[in-house]
Amino acid sequence: MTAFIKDTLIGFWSLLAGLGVTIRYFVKPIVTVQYPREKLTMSPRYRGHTEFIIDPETGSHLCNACENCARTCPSNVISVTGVKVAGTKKKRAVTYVLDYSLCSLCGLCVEVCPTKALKFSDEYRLAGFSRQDMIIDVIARLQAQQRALGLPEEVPPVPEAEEAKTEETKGGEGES
Amino acid sequence: MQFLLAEGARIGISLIGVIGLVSINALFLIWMERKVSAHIQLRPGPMEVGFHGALQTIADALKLIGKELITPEDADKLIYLLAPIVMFLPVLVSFIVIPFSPTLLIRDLNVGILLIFAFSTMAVLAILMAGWSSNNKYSLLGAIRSVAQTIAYEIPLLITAMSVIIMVGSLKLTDIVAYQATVWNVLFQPLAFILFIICGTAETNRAPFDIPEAESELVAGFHTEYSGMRFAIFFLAEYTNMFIVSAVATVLFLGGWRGPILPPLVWFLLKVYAIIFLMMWFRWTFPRLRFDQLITLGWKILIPLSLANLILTALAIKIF
Amino acid sequence: MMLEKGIEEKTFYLNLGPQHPATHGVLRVVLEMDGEFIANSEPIIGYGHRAHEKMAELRTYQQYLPNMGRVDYLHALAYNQCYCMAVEKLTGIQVPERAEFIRVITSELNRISSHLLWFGAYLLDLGAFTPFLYCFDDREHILDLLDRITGSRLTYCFYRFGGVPVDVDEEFIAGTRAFISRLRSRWNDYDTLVTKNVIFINRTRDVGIMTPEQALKYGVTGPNLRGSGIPYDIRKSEPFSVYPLFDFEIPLGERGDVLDRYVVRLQEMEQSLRIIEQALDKLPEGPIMAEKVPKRLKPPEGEVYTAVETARGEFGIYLVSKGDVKPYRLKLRVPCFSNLSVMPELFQDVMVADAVAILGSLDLVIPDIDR
Amino acid sequence: MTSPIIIPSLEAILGADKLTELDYAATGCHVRAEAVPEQMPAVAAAMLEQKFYLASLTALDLVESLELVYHFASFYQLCRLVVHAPLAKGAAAPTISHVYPGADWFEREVFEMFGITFAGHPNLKNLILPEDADFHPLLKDFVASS
Repeated sequence: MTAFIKDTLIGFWSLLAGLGVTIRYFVKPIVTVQYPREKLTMSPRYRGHTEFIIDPETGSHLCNACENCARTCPSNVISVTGVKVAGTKKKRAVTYVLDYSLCSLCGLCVEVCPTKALKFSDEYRLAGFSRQDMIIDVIARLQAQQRALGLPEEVPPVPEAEEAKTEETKGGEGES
Repeated sequence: MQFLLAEGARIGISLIGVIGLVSINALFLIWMERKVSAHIQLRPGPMEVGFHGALQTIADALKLIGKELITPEDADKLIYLLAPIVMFLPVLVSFIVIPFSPTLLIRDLNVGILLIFAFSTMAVLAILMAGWSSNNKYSLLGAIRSVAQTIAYEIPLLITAMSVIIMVGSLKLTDIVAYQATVWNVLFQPLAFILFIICGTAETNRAPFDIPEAESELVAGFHTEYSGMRFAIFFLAEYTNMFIVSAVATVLFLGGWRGPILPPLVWFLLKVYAIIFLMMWFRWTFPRLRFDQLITLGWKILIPLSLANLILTALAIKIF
Repeated sequence: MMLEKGIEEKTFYLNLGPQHPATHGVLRVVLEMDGEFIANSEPIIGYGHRAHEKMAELRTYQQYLPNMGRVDYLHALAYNQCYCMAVEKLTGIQVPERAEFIRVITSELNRISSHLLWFGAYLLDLGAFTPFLYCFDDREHILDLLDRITGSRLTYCFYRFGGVPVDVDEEFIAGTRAFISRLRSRWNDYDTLVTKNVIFINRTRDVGIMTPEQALKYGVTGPNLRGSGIPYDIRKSEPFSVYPLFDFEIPLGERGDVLDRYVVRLQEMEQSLRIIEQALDKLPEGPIMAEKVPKRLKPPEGEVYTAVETARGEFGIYLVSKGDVKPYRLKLRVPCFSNLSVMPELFQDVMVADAVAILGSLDLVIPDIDR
Repeated sequence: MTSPIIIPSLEAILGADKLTELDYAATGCHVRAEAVPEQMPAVAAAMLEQKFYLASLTALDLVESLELVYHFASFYQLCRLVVHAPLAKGAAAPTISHVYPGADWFEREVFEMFGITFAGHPNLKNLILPEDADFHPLLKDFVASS
């Protein structure tokens, strides 16, 4: 009997103690971020979709269309085509399109790039209305960035006399 | 003839007043619940519609009005339709006797407190009707739970109210308020007050006693199948029930409308909303009981305690 | 007929899931009910099957890395680590010590975040909403920390064969230390709000008792097993990575009920904090990536079994290589699979409310079961 | 080496030449045993007696034949045992689910993924795949569509 009364009192006290915790939090300031009004900065290693690094020397990208990234990608996100630039023996990317809806954010493409042409963008507003919205034209994005920086816009190189090896590109028109 | 007209006008005005009060009260309480829960959980709650989301509930109400009313195919249609009404009407009736202030009350019945308790019990009937007629196993389980646990909290609720009533010697709510002119009953009856709040929380089916709806177990319990306004009526009834239970607690224990400086109505509402805040605070703090545990709690703790309290009160009255 | 026999006693079937508030994921449990009591139960799984094992046979070793973040998304880094260890064992790659430390720190942080999420979601099952938000507040700090070095917040794909691709910085270390003291200051609130709460104790004590024999026969591992009092933790009993360098304890339960499993998890978070603290103190300098890891990995022929202790128990990878760039067979031994298979035994003659409490206490991640 | 404790009991069932001690650091297992599926219930019973649990049960498709692979481990000491049991295509293996109830689900998974039937299994139906699926995805001749 006494044990029962004791248990009841301890139980009742535990409830009051619990109420004490919640009322303490009730008067604490809130911790959530009111998203569209306040924004957080993305972490330095945030993995958004990839974009080209603008090379300070040339003001353009470094991609030589070796397709290492496209081959490494587990989900076939990347389609890249390149042509041999007239006068040099080097290849250069003409199109670089991501189907971001398939991306699993592993970051292998950036790691595998031999010319270190890729980086992660800090774009996080990635919702779209259709699958088409998920197709990202990295070259167009680069051009937009160049315009914003006042650099001369990237002009995709014209193929040499022989016809450029073109590959099937996925999706339709990209947007930035 | 003139008497009938006057009486008719009085009833009409009261009805409109009550329905208006019920709606505004529910809108306010839902907003308040959101804000209380939000701040307990370190977040701001609704902020977008109106000042600090004050109009959010109205937006939700409009949404609910616009929603399709679904009736399950194999439902017992008549009972299914009646259940929300059976839930809501008794709640309205209770407003007849609640004394908001010395002047603001519809009918000062001699058996006021009995009327409220009698009608509030009908909520269980409504829950049973809703759960049974939905033809949904979750709803049925919810309904059965509700019926099974009724006695566990109804009896101590009545007995604790009884200890106040034998002190006052009247079932009339205004008499009970008048009795507390100098000292509130809660000082004589602290245990009864605590028991009344616990049983009142169970009476309104709110956490930690929200066993008939227990969303993590029974999806939404007895109102799983209800949608649109029918669901909204259950919701409205729940919040109005909270108001009534708190109003009764205010009258029985906290001196009703009495208080210095401020007008009586303000005092009354302040006390009622303070008790409602307490109930919300419970909800956002405690886990839910299992339904047999509520019955155990009722029979092993609440009923003996309330009986002991009643006997002590009776003895005290006899002696002094 | 009915009247002659009196009221016929009948059981009925109740579907708990696949869409139900208490099943964290698309798990369906068919319950044969006798009133509020459960007579029989059968879990039905497979709604989230993504053929991870088949995918392994179609992808190169590197390409399979992101999959490991998606089997058990709550403790992704342990899975990531196990897969890397399996391949490293097969190819004989030595991982630098600093990389192992970073792995342990991040994996333990991830374990805490997994336990915190379980804690919150479990209280949600029991009808308490608020603790869920409190521990999400704490978990958010872990996600920020991990985001800082791994670049993502949930489906981490961070470890690589031979090490980790990114080194930790001072800010991460300082942030982790701040987090450790922050979380420690919260234990008291958690205890007062939940662990000592009389309603919580009544809901969990002596509910869903799992005996050590049942655990043995069903291969239950992890906190569920330790709640039954068996001190089996792969970090201790089969030391991998640099865990032997750290001093930590294995919390144990006594009765094997829901409350014990809860307490074990809560105490494990504190032990993880201890491991992280020691790892930060002892963090050696040095490279974070093994030298000469080929870009196109071709492990020699052979087979290997590696196991790690995840937040839910033993995760094992049985990897068979035939000397190709793709695995020949990769079997994922997932903890939740075995932990769920014991559930019908625990569901014998309990009420629906208890069933929800037991189901939650097993800490299931459904995609982990379905793979 | 911690392995000898289980070797005597297994030798009695399988014969000494069927057991090999493995390099734990390279393979993650201490002992490898070769068995025929018919011996598995006896092996399982022996392992349960030694308080080992069934860590994993799976199969390998070796194109010409199949192979069942059992992994046992212990809660109480560091010892992992892998048992390989070759099986002809189309043949049935005896169940061990009466010894280890936990093997029930593992066997159902092997059944649906590889098409191996387990004789004596109480409830051999698809576990993860849809109930009416009649294909076996983990066989090498199953081609994934994308």
